[in-house]
Amino acid sequence: MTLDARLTVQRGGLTVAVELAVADGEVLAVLGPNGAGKSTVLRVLAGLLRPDAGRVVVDGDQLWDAAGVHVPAHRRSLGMVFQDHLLFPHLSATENVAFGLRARGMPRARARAAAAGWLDRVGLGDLGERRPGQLSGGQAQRAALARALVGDPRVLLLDEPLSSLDARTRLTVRAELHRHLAEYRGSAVLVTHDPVDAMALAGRVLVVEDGRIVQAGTPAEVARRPRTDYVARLVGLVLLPGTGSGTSVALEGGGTVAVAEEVTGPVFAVIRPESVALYLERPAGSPRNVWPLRLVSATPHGSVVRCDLAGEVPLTADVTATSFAELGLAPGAAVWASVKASEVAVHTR
Amino acid sequence: MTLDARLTVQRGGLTVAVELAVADGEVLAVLGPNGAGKSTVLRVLAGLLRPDAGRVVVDGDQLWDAAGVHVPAHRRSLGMVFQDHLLFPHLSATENVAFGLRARGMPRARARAAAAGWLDRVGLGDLGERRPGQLSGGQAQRAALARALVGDPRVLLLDEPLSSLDARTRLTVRAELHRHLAEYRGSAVLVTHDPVDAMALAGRVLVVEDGRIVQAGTPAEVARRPRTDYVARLVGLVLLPGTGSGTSVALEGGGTVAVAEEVTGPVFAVIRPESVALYLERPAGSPRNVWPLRLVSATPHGSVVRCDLAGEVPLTADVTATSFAELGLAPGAAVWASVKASEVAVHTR
Amino acid sequence: MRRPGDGGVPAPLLVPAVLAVAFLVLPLVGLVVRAPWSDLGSRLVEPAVGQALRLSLVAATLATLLSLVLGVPLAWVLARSRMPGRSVLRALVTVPLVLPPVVGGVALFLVLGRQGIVGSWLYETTGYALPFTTAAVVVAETFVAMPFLVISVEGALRAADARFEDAAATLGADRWTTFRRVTLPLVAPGIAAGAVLSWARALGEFGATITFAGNFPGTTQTMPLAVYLALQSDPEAAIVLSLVLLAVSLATLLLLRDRWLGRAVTT
Amino acid sequence: MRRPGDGGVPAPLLVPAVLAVAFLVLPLVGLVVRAPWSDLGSRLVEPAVGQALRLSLVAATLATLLSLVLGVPLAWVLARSRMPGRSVLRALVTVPLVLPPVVGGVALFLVLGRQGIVGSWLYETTGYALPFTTAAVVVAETFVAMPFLVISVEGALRAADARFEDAAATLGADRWTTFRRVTLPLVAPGIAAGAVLSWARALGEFGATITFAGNFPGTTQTMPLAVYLALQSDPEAAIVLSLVLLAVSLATLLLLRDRWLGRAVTT
Amino acid sequence: GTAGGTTAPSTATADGGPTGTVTVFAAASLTDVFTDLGAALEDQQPGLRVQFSFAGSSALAAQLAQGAPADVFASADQAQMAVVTGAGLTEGEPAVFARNELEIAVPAGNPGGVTGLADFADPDLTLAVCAPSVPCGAAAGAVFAAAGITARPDTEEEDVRAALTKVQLGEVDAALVYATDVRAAGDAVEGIPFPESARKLNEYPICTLAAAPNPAGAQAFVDLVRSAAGQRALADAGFRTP
Ligand SMILES: Nc1ncnc2c1ncn2[C@@H]1O[C@H](COP(=O)(O)OP(=O)(O)OP(=O)(O)O)[C@@H](O)[C@H]1O
Ligand SMILES: Nc1ncnc2c1ncn2[C@@H]1O[C@H](COP(=O)(O)OP(=O)(O)OP(=O)(O)O)[C@@H](O)[C@H]1O
Ligand SMILES: [Mg+2]
Ligand SMILES: [Mg+2]
Repeated sequence: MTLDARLTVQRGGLTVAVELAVADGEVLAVLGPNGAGKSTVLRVLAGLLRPDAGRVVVDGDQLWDAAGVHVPAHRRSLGMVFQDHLLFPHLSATENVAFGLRARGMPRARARAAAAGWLDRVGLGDLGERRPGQLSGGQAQRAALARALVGDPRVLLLDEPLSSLDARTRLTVRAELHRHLAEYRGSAVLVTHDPVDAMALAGRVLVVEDGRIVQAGTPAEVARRPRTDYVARLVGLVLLPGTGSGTSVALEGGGTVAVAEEVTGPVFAVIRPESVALYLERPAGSPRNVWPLRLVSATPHGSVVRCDLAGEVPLTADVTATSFAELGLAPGAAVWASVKASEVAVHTR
Repeated sequence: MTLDARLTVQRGGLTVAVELAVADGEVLAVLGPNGAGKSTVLRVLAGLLRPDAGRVVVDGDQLWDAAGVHVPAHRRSLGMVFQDHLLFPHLSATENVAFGLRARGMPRARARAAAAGWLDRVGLGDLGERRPGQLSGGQAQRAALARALVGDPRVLLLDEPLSSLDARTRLTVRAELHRHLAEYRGSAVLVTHDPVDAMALAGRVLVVEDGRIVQAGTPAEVARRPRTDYVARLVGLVLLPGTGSGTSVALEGGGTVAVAEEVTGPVFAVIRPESVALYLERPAGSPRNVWPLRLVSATPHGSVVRCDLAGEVPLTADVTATSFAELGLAPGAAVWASVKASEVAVHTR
Repeated sequence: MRRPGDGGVPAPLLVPAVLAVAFLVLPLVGLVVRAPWSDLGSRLVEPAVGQALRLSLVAATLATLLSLVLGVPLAWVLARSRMPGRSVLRALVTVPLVLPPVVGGVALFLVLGRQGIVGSWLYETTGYALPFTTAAVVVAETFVAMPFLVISVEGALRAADARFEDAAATLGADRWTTFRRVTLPLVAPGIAAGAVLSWARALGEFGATITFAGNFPGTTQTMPLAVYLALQSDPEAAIVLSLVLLAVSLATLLLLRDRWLGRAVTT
Repeated sequence: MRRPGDGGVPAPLLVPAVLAVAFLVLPLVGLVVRAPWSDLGSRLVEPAVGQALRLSLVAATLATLLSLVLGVPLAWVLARSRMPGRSVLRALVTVPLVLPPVVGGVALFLVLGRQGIVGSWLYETTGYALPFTTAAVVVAETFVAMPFLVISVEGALRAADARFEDAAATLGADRWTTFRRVTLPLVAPGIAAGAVLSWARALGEFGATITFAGNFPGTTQTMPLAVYLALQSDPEAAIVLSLVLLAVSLATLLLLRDRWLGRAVTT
Repeated sequence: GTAGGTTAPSTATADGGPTGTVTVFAAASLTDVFTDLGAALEDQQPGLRVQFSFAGSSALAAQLAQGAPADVFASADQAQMAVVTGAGLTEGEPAVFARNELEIAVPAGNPGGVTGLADFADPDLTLAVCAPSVPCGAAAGAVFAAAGITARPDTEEEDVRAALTKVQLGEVDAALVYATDVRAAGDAVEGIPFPESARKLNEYPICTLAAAPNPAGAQAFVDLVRSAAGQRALADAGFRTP
């Protein structure tokens, strides 16, 4: 079943104007900074918020249009995870999950059995009788996810469904969700801040910033050619917009980057943090890109340390824990960063 | 100011029994799976939940003990971020942040100015007049963080304060929090599911599972020598408990692992996912550890693909996206995994 | 969850609360002290008293049920729908509270009496006249008591978090299902409060009942009517009767509320 | 936020709601239709009517304020504290609702009369006697109206999310500050509802007032008392007076509630 | 202080007339007549103000027992006056100043076709009488007993007015009320006198009170009520005068 929407809606000063299409069985991840309008878009798709203009079509059925068509939420066949769960406080976890089935007419016993099954799948098998107030944050979020998934709805709208899960549970629940979505025949929209979720679960990614779509494509495409700083950082790259001429790019923020190929016009220079080397003194060697920078923060990240650097060309460098220790760097320290021209990818803006 | 607590509390079938001490200016990260009792511990420290036994001492002041001492929450000088924010719905963001200052007697104008300053620091400078209902999830979480930090309390209790933030905001807010905590002279307890948060912010880590402490130490120690599967996965390692004899470890789950050094007795064999190589056919070569496994799921993770493998020895392998593509693996496929014995770390249980 | 520090009621709340209790309870104590207790036994066995008491309880309970059935939906419409003229409607519904009950009884005659707008039609087609029947007692009490229910349930609905209703809608629940399975349980304490108010008001109802239903022992004479008449001839007897009414309602409330509220949600 | 589908009130709610409105409003329409409108002008200029109306409004408003000051803290204690015997207290507080108002007036004499428990002491030390003064009107109305406030505010408090109070405590707010700055605003709609109920009940109060405060034009004669007297001689005039009372309270409610509720929280 | 300026000192003017305020507690059924008489007295005695508190006789009796600041009490029956006298609150002997007799009240046009007291035994008619515990009910009981009729009323009203209201609205076919009430009710009600009514007359006693703040004014009002002018006014209102 296809979800096809174009919507404009005013939200506290922000204009959210988004167009999206999700094919049968497809999962669309919506990424974007806080306050970009992601939840707003989901509310419109759910029919909980009327847009100012546009249309929402599912499977050819007009659900909303500016001419006055409005199919209310309860007739849209939805499964929705709200960012703040909104589990019914007076019902047990099982009753919460069974609610949608009961509302759609399933007999009580069958609904409870289905609910119990889903609670099991998200690892809450033995907490079915608990009220939401008696669940931990992560448990509540999983119950909310089970509640959204159980009814086999036409459209799934998941607003950060995994954000409160611990690392291990997140893996298993994500795998469970992956399995479910792989077989799922409706359209799914997943809002997340975790690029791993997006890559693992979604076939296509939409990046929303300030209410507008800034990039769309497969996760791999978006990761390879980020078009905004937000996306670049999300996938762990450094994005430097500038103007190419010959084998150098004059950056918008000042400074230049040497690149391997000839480029002209507006481009993005993309640098992988792994390719950035750090020195305490100015290195003498082949790399043509050498900048004096300042260490802002250093956070261990598995076996590497991610160093945020500020200066003429803001960079992020990943260095191994060992070499980081050898450099003896503290936040605020002055360092030299170098990147080989051949390690700088360039794509046109 | 020192926080020193030992507490036992019954919580819906789970017994939470935890002992912790946080020195002046120290930040203690509490990690653990969902439902482990992390929020419960914070509630007890805050004085919102009375334990069944134990004591809570701050700076030598008895705040709670079994003999009947109970200093109520409002006299404990706290700053607390709740997992579900609990911003006052009838107050604007600024008023929410100023609330604690006002309650402690600061004049209105000064309190509002201080609140505005903190809102600025978490990037909400222009949303001060909004009600919580008009903020996005991540904006609300930042307002809650500002509300907890503003008063310079003796004890900071932060329950997943960054979980709803987008990647970029998370960086800047984490840096802001880091800056604040570095200068902070009280005791801070930070509950988080993100090891990066823990590593970046905390000097010491406490891992809680099923209501009990399973590991404690500096982030580096914990990361190097995980003692439970949860911790190992958290830091991206595979942990295999077994019994050593000679240069081989008989695993508890079955199978053996060859190691480089001689070991005896109960040990953990620790394998880094990067050190696991995958083959479509049984490799003939030096690695002594070769197992036939099945691919459960594969998720891209930056430039590598993380493969979850099931079989006699459950492993996680990180392979480059290129080689993963060359292998042409799909979930469910049979693969061979090999690990060099010298890549297997061993530490005693 | 145990909530600490609960013993400690802050003085600015405790002092007025104690005053309020004194103000509301001391007069009752005065009545109890002054009552001619020696008469009590003989009075309680009077069949008329038993009749009046039974009728009062039955009629007040029926009136409360009727108020619930009609009033809760009305409260919902006032709190949730976007009908134009809602605020006028809300005020109109409150206004019967202000009506002197005797005038209320007259107003009921004008609609439901033998010559009333609806009543005359009923009388002509079926020969049934509502006034001076037990049903009339229920109607009069409902008329007086329902506004209390409507206003307090509406207040509860306004205070309730409407986002849960959104969540129910996304789960396929139409507004009626949402109302039954989400809204209603969430505002249960408010409904309980409203029902208690209505019941108590109905139980104490005097003016509209005596006007619209009259006063006939066994059919329409409720306790307040019996008390009023006793006041004319034997004020001490009236006090005893009042205390009987008080005691019975106290017992009922204690039994009922704890059971009801026990079931209500505690988030 | 606009909430869609709002026009659509489900039939199982709409039908009883319409019935409820008909039931509550039709009698008023009946009164309006039957009223001798030609008299209205001459009646309104009678100074006694103006006096009674003014007194009614002033006394009911004072009684509501007094009920708020005393009753909201009591409701808080009933809903939030862990005092033993709370449920008995709650029932005791409800019971004055059941008391026939005339008996309530007698009970007030027993406490506040010149020979009453408190009143005699007051009279002996200061020479002040409360009954038959305007203050007595306020006291009688408060006695009758306060339980409505207490019960409905308590319901609202029970329904409110107590976790916000936890949050306030972690921010250093003691229970009193928390009450003022968090609890109170959160239950504002419930308090508004309770205040409306009390005000309306006080405005319509008759039995306790005429007993405890007497019926002196200008000092203690409120509109319901004037209506009562009019009923003795000229029932049509009584209807006109009632309608005047209705119109004034309707106007007041329309003005007040919209302003008050406009300020209340919408989560 | 107490209400209505009743504590104002009562003095006598040079010509001996009373001044100040006189407070009269009177049965509600006397509202119109007494209001007129009060105005008349104020005209006669320029220094005097007459203030009324009208309510049910029993409520007034209860208020007097609680020390209500009154000068005169006019009751609608002997029983409530007896309560006040019994408590030692009166000054001197109460005097009966008016009587009232029962009459059958029917809605205009007499739709029930009521002709006399005997119709009160008809179960098909909707009938109202007063409750036995209130004066008019006691009178009705006496009258029925005298006539040998077993009444079958549908409602026993708490006072005459309540019964009369139902007649005015056409909701009962007949009610047994006082003649004065039929008179006051105007065109909507027709009265049917019946011979047995004389068997039981209701008596209205009046008395000054022992604690009267203004005894002189009190006496002046009582005198006026009992004067020829006062009795005429009462007769005009339908009362029988003693
Ligand atoms: N009820 C509302 N009234 C006014 N403005 C609102 C309301 N809800 C949200 N907003 C504003 O609209 C913008 C978009 O909000 P939205 O909740 O869609 O963001 P989001 O992309 O979901 O962010 P997050 O990642 O933080 O959840 C934000 O700037 C927010 O402050
Ligand atoms: N009010 C309650 N009554 C009963 N049990 C509760 C209550 N609150 C939490 N629990 C249970 O206590 C355990 C610990 O809960 P807690 O909220 O402390 O977990 P947590 O470690 O914070 O988890 P999460 O990471 O999901 O937030 C959980 O199993 C939970 O179900
Ligand atoms: Mg959001
Ligand atoms: Mg938690």
